[in-house]
Amino acid sequence: MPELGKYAVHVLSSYGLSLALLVGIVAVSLVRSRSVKARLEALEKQDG
Amino acid sequence: MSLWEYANPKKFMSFTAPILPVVTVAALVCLVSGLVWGFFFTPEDYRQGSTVKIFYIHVPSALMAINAWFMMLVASLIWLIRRHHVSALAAKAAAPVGIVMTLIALVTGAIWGQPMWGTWWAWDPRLTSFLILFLFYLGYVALWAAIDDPDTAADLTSVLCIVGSVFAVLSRYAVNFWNQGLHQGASLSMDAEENVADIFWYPALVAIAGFVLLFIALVLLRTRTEIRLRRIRALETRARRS
Amino acid sequence: MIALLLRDLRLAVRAGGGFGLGLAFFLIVVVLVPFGVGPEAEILSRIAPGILWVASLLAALLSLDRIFALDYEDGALALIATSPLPLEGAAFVKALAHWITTGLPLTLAAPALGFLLNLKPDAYWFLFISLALGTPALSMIGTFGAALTVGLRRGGLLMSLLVLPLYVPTLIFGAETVRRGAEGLTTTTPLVMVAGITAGVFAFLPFATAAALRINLR
Amino acid sequence: MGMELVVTDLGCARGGVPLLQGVNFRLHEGEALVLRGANGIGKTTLLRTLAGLQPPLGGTIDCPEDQSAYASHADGIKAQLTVRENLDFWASVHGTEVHEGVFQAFDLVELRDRFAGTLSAGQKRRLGLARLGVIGRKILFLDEPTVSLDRFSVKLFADFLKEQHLAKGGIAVIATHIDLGLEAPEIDLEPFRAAYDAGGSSDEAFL
Repeated sequence: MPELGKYAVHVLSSYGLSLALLVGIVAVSLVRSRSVKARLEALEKQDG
Repeated sequence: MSLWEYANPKKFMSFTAPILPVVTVAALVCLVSGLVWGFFFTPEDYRQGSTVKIFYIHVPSALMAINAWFMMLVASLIWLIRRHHVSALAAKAAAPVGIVMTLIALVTGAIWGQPMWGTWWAWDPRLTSFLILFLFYLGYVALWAAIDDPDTAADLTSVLCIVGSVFAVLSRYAVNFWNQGLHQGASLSMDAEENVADIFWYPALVAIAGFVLLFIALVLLRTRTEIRLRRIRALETRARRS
Repeated sequence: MIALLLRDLRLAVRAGGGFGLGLAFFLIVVVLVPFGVGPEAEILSRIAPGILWVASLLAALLSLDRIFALDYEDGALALIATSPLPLEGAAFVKALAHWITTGLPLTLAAPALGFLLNLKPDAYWFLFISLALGTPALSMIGTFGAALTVGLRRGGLLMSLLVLPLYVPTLIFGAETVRRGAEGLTTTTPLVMVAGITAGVFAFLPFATAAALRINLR
Repeated sequence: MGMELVVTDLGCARGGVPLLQGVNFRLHEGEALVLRGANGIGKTTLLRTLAGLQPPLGGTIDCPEDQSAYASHADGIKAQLTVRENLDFWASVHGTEVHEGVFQAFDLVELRDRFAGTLSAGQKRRLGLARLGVIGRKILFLDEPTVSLDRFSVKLFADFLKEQHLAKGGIAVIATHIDLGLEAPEIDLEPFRAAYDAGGSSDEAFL
């Protein structure tokens, strides 16, 4: 672990928050994509 | 096969299906390597100490926040002129990603500036302009949500995006005028790299590539979802009418 | 075009409380501030330019969603769209009517309210000038926002969210003009910017407003 | 060859869903056309497309520039203005004058200075139709003009249409359920109903 000195809180918090936000948007997008894909396949099966 | 062929939703779906995983992997590789390299293997900056490491997230996200809006502007123009559904849906898909990028830029910018400014939020012109950009994004997403008919929604949001872009640029300079800069200046503007030594530079480029690729992957994923949603709506309408 | 302007002004006077509504709201906001901020003259006089400008912003915003909503519901908008009156002209006239009923009285009354906030003596002139040049832009931008959200459910709330960010440049330069005027500094740059924004807004936004109206009338 | 309205192979949609397609008709001066068809088939949508309020899905509309007017259920009357002020407004927007005859033609003489808000539904309807008499437009697109009108007023309107409008070379396309006593040809829109998978809908690209 690199020596972060007195600003360790700053660096870790900004990295942590940013990664959390990134993981958040990725997760939301993936979940939404999967549920919509399932809905579409169900509709197409029923339709087809 | 001209570029406009890919504006056809079905072709777009088949074309992007193989691309999405590739872009996603590339994004992860660049992101991880860029951030790890920047976080672990760069010396401290003699003035700012370790906070300079925040640079590897703040600059890429700030760049993406602005370019996301620019991409939405281009997509809106394409929709208004060529009436290609995919570009309208791509703009709709990109907005939330733009919001996240703006939030990251705001958070990291505020934290990075705390030691210098002594407060967790300072009305620094560059940070404030991201706050304003955040408001523009909110308005854009809210307008999409408020309209049922997809075509009307695409038209109105495109008009808002075009008008909003002019005012965003205007606000950028108004904010500058309003509070003389506290910020470190364009720490990575392509031409003036005066205050960032080379060794900081390379990981930053990799991190930027990572953010750009991540943005593209997310937009492709979300656009495909939007296209599927439209297809569901179309199938349901047709079923109801037949 | 003039007919539409006269009709709107007559309607505003007869139905919408006319000139008083925006003015009353402006007065209330300005009077409320000292209760919130405290009566120290020193503080009030420093924030007076900002308060007066933000209050005029909110007063303009208040009466915006009625601009097109009434005409949309009773079908007048569709009839205007099919009349020889171009929608761009109608948009311009609607903004002008809104300015006359809210922006103008605001500009005239603001200096009087400056006293409540202990505004510095030499700032009054700049307050008047900046509002006179800036409030028309508020009306035109607001008219664009109203056109975007006409016919939408909860359009009024959404419109405020869309319009307020667009107000930022005018607010910054307007308030800055008054602040510099108060300190006796040169105010040419911000004042020129306020006027420039208003000119630009009236040159371009009628077309965007008309486009939004056509889309919503479809 | 006088002014005429020519509609060729017109298609129109509502909310991105095609309603009608392949509509053809030609109207010369002095001719009217009555649209018949079940509710929701697209009479209003067709009239709005003809009036230019919405773009057609397909086909062409040859209509003389700035000569058409549209009138629908919502007649754009302002309650806070008097009957005269309402008519004056529309007259000045169209650059015409409000001549005395209009008040007689629509039995509004004694209502002249009454606020429109105080009028009954039928009176308000007559005021809405009086607008057509004032603006002097040659081609009228009328959507259910006689709704909430009593028999006497219907006759009033039919007379206006025949003598003031058609006789003077006007053209009218009217969607209505009642017989206006015009010998105008009728067109049933049923055969022009768009097939449920008709092309051109905004969803087409996604199906």
